[in-house]
Amino acid sequence: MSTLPTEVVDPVPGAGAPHLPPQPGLVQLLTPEGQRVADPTYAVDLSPDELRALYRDLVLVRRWDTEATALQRQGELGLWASLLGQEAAQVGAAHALRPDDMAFPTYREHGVAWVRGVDPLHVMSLFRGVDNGGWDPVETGFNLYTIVIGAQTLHATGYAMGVQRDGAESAVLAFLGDGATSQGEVNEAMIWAASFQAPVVFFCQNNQYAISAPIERQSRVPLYQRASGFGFPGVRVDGNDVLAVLAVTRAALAAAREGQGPTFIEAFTYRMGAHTTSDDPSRYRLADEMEEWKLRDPIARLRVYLAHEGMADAAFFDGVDAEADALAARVRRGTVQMQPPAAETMFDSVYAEQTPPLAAQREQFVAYQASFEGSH
Amino acid sequence: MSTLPTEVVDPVPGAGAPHLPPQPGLVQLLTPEGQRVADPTYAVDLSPDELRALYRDLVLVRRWDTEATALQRQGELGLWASLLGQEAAQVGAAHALRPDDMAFPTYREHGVAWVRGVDPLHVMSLFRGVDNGGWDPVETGFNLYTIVIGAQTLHATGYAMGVQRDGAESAVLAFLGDGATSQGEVNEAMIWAASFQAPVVFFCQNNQYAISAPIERQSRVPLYQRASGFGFPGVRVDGNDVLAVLAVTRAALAAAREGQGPTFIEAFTYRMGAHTTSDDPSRYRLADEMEEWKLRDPIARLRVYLAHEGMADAAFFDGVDAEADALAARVRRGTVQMQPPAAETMFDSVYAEQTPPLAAQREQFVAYQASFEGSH
Amino acid sequence: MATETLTLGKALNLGLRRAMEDDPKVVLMGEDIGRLGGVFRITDGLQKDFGEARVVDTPLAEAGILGTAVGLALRGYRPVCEIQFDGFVFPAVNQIITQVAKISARSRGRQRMPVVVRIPFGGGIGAVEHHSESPEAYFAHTPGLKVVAVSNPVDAYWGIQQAIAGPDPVVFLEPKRRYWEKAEVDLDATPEPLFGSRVVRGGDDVTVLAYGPMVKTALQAAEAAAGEGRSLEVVDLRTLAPLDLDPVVASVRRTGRCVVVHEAAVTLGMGAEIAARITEECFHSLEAPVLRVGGWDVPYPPARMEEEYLPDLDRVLDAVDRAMGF
Amino acid sequence: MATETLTLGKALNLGLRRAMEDDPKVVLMGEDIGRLGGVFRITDGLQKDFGEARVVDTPLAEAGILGTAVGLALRGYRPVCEIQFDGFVFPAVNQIITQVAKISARSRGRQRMPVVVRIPFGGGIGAVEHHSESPEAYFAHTPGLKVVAVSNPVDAYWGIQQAIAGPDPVVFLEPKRRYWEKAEVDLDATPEPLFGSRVVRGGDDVTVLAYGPMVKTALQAAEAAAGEGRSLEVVDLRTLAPLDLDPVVASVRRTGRCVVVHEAAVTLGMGAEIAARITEECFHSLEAPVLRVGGWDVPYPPARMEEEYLPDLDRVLDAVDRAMGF
Ligand SMILES: Cc1ncc(C[n+]2csc(CCOP(=O)(O)OP(=O)(O)O)c2C)c(N)n1
Ligand SMILES: Cc1ncc(C[n+]2csc(CCOP(=O)(O)OP(=O)(O)O)c2C)c(N)n1
Ligand SMILES: [Mg+2]
Ligand SMILES: [Mg+2]
Repeated sequence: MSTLPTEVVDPVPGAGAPHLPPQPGLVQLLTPEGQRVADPTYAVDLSPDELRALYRDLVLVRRWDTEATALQRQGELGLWASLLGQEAAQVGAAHALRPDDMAFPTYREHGVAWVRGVDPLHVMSLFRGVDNGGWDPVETGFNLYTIVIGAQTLHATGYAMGVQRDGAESAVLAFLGDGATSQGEVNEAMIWAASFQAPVVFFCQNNQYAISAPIERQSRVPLYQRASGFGFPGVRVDGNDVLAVLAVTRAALAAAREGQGPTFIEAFTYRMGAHTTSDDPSRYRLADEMEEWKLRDPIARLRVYLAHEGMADAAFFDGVDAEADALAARVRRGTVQMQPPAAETMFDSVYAEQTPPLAAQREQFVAYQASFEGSH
Repeated sequence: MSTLPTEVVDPVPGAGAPHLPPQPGLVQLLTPEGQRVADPTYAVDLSPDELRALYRDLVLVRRWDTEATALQRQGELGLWASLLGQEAAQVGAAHALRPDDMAFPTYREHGVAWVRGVDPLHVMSLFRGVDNGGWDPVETGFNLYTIVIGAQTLHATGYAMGVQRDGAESAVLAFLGDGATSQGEVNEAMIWAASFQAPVVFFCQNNQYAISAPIERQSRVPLYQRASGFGFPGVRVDGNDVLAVLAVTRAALAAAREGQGPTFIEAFTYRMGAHTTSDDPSRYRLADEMEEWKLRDPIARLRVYLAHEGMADAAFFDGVDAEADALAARVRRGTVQMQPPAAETMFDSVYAEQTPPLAAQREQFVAYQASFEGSH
Repeated sequence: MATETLTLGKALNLGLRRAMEDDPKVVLMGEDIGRLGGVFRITDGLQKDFGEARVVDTPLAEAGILGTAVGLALRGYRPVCEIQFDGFVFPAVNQIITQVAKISARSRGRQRMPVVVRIPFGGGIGAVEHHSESPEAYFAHTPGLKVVAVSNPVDAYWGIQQAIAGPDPVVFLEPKRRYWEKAEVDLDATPEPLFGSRVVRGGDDVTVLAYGPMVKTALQAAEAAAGEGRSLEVVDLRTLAPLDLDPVVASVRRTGRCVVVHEAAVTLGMGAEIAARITEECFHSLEAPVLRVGGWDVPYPPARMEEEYLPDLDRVLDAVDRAMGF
Repeated sequence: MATETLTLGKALNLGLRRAMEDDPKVVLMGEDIGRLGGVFRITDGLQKDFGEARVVDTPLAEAGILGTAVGLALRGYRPVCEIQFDGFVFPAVNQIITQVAKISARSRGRQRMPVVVRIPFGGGIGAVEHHSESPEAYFAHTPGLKVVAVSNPVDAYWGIQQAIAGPDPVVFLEPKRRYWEKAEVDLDATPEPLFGSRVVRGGDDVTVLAYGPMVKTALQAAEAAAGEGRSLEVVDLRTLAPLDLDPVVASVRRTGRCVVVHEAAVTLGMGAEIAARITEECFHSLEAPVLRVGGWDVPYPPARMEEEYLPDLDRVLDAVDRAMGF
């Protein structure tokens, strides 16, 4: 056994041992300490109202997430995929979308769902096992969650090809994880997007892990560089900096709308929780790493900035916290009450035009179920 | 319908309108006019014998190819995938291999097969429909042809991971076409190769077309750049220059053997014939283009060079031509005589350990066939 | 009345053209379908007339074709994907099985998937590996898909239009070795429903079921059997999911014997499902078990052995004999 | 004699360990199988003991796992691939169907494919979409593959070792909801052959066939039926390709009635093939058609509806009643 370099790989800057100073090439507009900094390429100019709105969304989605994790522990959800630590990446990206744009999430974009106006209970119903997400993708501009890793990136690209054909000035935002970048379909999506110059932006939350696999297993070079091989720009942004994420995503979506084709955004962030509630991250990562990332918290820095700049006072912060608690209470109340639809509905939307054999199966099912009525 | 840029794409340098002067970034050691030139990075120092051997192989595989096309027209083959125009890419790459290296071809690498010592009749048997290629992959270091586009690139990568595990100092050469670069599996192969630093070299013959699809449909940027997105080097070589191909491939294989991981080689060439004998290229490409590429013929330039340098005389060239005719005659003779094996053998190598139901099917088949004996 | 003599391939071409004229949302996608008109020329001339936005020459990746088709469908388009050969559908199987087939149910009907996947299928053309496969059972086993296999120019012409106009995903199987067979097609007729089987020859002794390329084979067998005084009823199944077995059940109740023919491997081929269902429905009428004539359970062999692999007239008659002898 | 009480999951873990000890060419590959030990911990501790070269945490792509496994096999290794959940095998289906299954035949036996594809399969664990699928029929329909579905710790322990030691590709299906069920395993016994079915409970009235997770359900049904004076013979099929129907035929010739149970969609599920074959073999002994109890022909529903989707004791008994009532 000579040269088996399975773990001896080039460090991805900032992945293995994250340090507080931002990486070169990392777009940042708000430091972990809450300082506004300038970037040569990207800028945002937000009103205090807009900044407070961002803060509010960050806090609310985190509170919802915490409640969901608790509900799972209490047996009210089958599973929960926490967004903890990725709030800024999601809220920032979602705020860059216009109403007519379309987002294609994975299974973790609760923060995007929130900003798009999806009722949290529709997300909860999926994780409770009641349905696969009950929101309206057209009304919200937010597609259903896709669990098969990467499949949605092709959907997003095809949808963007439809936007082109409609002559519309909309753009499409495709979410994916760092692990997903290894799927063939994701690479095909980038090839398609490049070939047709489709108005789609690939938004990759590099949260450093695909379950237990560290980013180094998927790529030896920073992920954002992948795009150049396909002939379009890639950019790495501090995923815990909501302002930078918003700026970078806005620019990319604008370019897409203007016919300049796709962009790949790597939002450099960290999954502070487990992969899902079924996971045990202590088996594959060190507590130290988490401690370092805690210092880069996406909410704390905005809070410091707002407070420091006098754009928000204690009353505001308390108000948001109260709102968050109310949201959590509503989520809890709604979740525990959710019941699955009548079982026979599983036959009803398999096809738009029901088939005779399936209609017959449905009848058989209903008759069979009825045979138990009163008996047990 | 606003911005539908399906054909309005950035020119891939040299693809749409090839011109004789080499492209910047294109490794070349022998110009189309037969002049030896130097490259800052790549060199070969070949003896006259070696140069003559290259020439001989180029001529022989072209002659075989011509004969095969003729045999197909005469109904002796079901199909033929011509290598016309790609002789230098294939012969050059194959000469870079050591006996213990392994090559994974597509369905067009007859030139590589030849250099690896595969009997041309074994290739013919596949296209005649007698078998799927009867050569021994282990003995020849040349895997069977793979028709599902791109599948072999993963096999090559896995094989290279086996080489690593064996502690062997061999390398693997994975052939693929320009069209294949769009397949998800091919991109996965590159991701794997990079992740494990596997000793595999991806040798892409960019012959400008995937059947009718011009290279611009697959990529807006030169293909060799794909590799950098995955974190390993890519290089573009004049695929019609057998010396440059040999030099570049040798260097890449050496790097792989030394544990430096994969390289992607784009051999910039042209498919002078149809995609296969079933194809009608007049539907999608202009005669002009072919005329330009004729001036870059891979054989003519080596012949000019050999003659000019006094390394070969008329007797040598005549000898090679005679050898080529003899080869063609042997190929023809062998091909027209080839018969398929007994039909019941189709049951025999589905499994290494035959299953009882399939053994029973075989018996049934044999009995059924026997029932006709004497009757028709 | 416009009646034309068309090959099956040309009937598909005209059907596609008409579907594109009828609905501007119809978009064709595939490898080499534009400038080349497809390797079988089924899309010949369509890119010239409808433009590159509606007849899309794609990059070389089947998952990409199907995955982007899903996205186009979500945007309100009706993508018609061509898979160049049966054996190359497998890279797209993930999108077909986990996405195309499930999205309607996943969204509880909010999102529909009017995607058609055209696949030239089956053997008999002397091709190299992967060009002669019969993958229908994979799709017919997948809830959420509809699967159609046409056998003649009339069904080809109407079927492709019906499949495209319908709201559900359809895997549309084209019997490639019959692309050049001709028939009269009334271009203004009222078509039969897409999802129905049809008795194509009446008979009393044995019911023979086939679809796609094997319908012709079954009819030839019936002709030959008639010469020997045996009367076969032949049913063209036409649709494999949903299966329309009503005419078959009626027939088998009468004949008491049934033979199913297909090129796909016999194990878990369509014949398995049909045998199970027919036996359940016709248990007391059956004089013999439903017998299956299919490809052997081996990978499709090299071209010069395919004649021994494929069901032919003789193998159908052999099964008929066995059914009669039970 | 070393007899241990093992869960099915632990039995697999020990079986893998033993296979790796026995043959240094055995390499495990998959997502999260190393440091994490797999999401079900089936490979727990193996990377620590055998190293990263033999227990490979792969990038996240199933085609990549299977495709590189083919290459490793060609180099003389015996790759054992873990697919994290049943619903994620589809990206690998192209490699499995067009390569793994065909390479032995393609090379006329020169190249063998000793590749094992481990798939935790089936529902009943309250999971989200794509985590409860039963894809066995896709593989059993594919010539060149062998398909095994274990139901208990003993078969798990031996079966995985036999599958790995064998020369052919095996899709090895693990009943994920039974991972935590326990049994005594004699670690030194001589195992039964891998490719054989087994009568696990004798009975006279109806033969009930099951495999994987449904064996337990069938046994529960038999127990319940016994309480009502009805005697069910239960056969654990164990192997789905090749199917070993000899014990089943013997049983059905005696009972005259047969019910097949699986979670997969009933249409073209294993039950279809079994019904067709059993009917052919036992035609004159059958008192009723072979009846199938399977998943409904719908995409696997959300977790809180799965109880109504999955065959259970009652549905098995219902089919038994119908078989008796014919
Ligand atoms: C095709 C497929 N394979 C495997 C899985 C199982 N799985 C679920 S999430 C996950 C890791 C995804 O990692 P990443 O893309 O980085 O996203 P993250 O979970 O970190 O947000 C895996 C392997 C899946 N859902 N789909
Ligand atoms: C998966 C798959 N899809 C489609 C095909 C049909 N097909 C055969 S060759 C070919 C074009 C390949 O182009 P390229 O990779 O450039 O290789 P070339 O033929 O030019 O050598 C296509 C589409 C195939 N063999 N496999
Ligand atoms: Mg991740
Ligand atoms: Mg090409």
